[in-house]
Amino acid sequence: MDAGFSFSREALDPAALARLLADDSCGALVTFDGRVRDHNEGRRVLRLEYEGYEALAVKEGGRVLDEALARFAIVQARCVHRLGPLALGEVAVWVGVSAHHRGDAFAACRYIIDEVKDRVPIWKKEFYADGDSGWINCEVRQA
Amino acid sequence: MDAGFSFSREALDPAALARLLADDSCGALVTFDGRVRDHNEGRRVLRLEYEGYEALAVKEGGRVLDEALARFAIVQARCVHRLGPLALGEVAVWVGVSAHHRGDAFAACRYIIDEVKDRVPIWKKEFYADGDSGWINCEVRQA
Amino acid sequence: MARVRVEYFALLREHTGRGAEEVHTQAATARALFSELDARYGFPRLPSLKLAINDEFRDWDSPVADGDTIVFIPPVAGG
Amino acid sequence: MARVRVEYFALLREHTGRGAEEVHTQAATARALFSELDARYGFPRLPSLKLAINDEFRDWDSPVADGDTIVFIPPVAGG
Repeated sequence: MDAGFSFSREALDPAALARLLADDSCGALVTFDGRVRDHNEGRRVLRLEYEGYEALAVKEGGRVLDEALARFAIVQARCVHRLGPLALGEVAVWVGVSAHHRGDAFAACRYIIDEVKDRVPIWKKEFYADGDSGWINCEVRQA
Repeated sequence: MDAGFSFSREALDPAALARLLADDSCGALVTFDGRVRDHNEGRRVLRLEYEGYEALAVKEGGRVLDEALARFAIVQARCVHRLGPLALGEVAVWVGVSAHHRGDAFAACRYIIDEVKDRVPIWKKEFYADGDSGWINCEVRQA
Repeated sequence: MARVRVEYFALLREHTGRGAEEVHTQAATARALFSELDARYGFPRLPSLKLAINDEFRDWDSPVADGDTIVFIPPVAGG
Repeated sequence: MARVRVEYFALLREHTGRGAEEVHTQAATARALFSELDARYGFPRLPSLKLAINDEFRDWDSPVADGDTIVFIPPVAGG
């Protein structure tokens, strides 16, 4: 498993990922799992698919992690995002941060997931119970 | 495993604990592992021991979790603390919070660990490389 | 006349029915290239659209050169 | 005269050499009970000390009654 930001087409193993961040100097490990929810904006979700522009996403995800390492007093940070079809309850994205102290670990973990969601070219298509489907954030809202 | 706050005299299994919080309605799981560090205030730590006033600690820890459930829009929260001797790198305390959205999961997880450290009657004795040992926070500082 | 590779992701991939194509274009900028392709495909309206050239984010006034790989980036939704 | 159980944790346990003891006391309050025991043991100075009676936090002016369990709580350090 490479450090930094990476993609996986198979189920994530948060425990194995967390072990990669363990270090006897670190008192704090904060992790975030983003899971596939059974609903979104009132619609029942059955499954979803992630698609990534991998070449740019890995670069941009790596920049997010570098920024976190520069801004916060943390030791290691890692983010893995799933691609392809996912079932309800599966872990879609995992972020882990180790640090000497918990304040920086919490702040950096939050920073990373916020920036990844905002900047990294990954798209999510949800499939609903009513047979409809849609690419999230790509609908033009009616005024 | 009981919900809420509990103690363990054996190694914690964060993956198994996290599974207890999984729920298809929850998009976010934030966890905190507090680990035994190899240093504290410039001294090299070899191992440590935790002692708890269990009857009151379980009540007070449970109140912390209830407060988190009341203050934040979260679904489940759990905290387990080790007792007895621990080696470097072992997980001393684990907090996990599931929620529909990540903001509340992060805030609640941070709240729980901060309050547990501040209020729950648990004591830590560190054993140092120089042969000395001490109960943390119990030294009277010289002015 | 430049020969560029255009890659499509997510709903643009579904709309065009292809993941990538080679395009011969007179367009001097990415914006002009997008207009050309929009005239051909009638792209869906999006709340926002970003651009990458050769796997880096670029602005829409960037020049398009022979051999470039161009990606139009719909709003992202990781996590 | 009340008969109470006093429990000791962490450095108070080490200092007294016991985890608990039965104490016969004339003390009306927890504060007075602590002073009695401090006179016997010479407790170490602590940055702060809290009190529990019957497994609940109480203030130092709380009365001490026959059958109570009393715990003096040194500064905590979980996590």
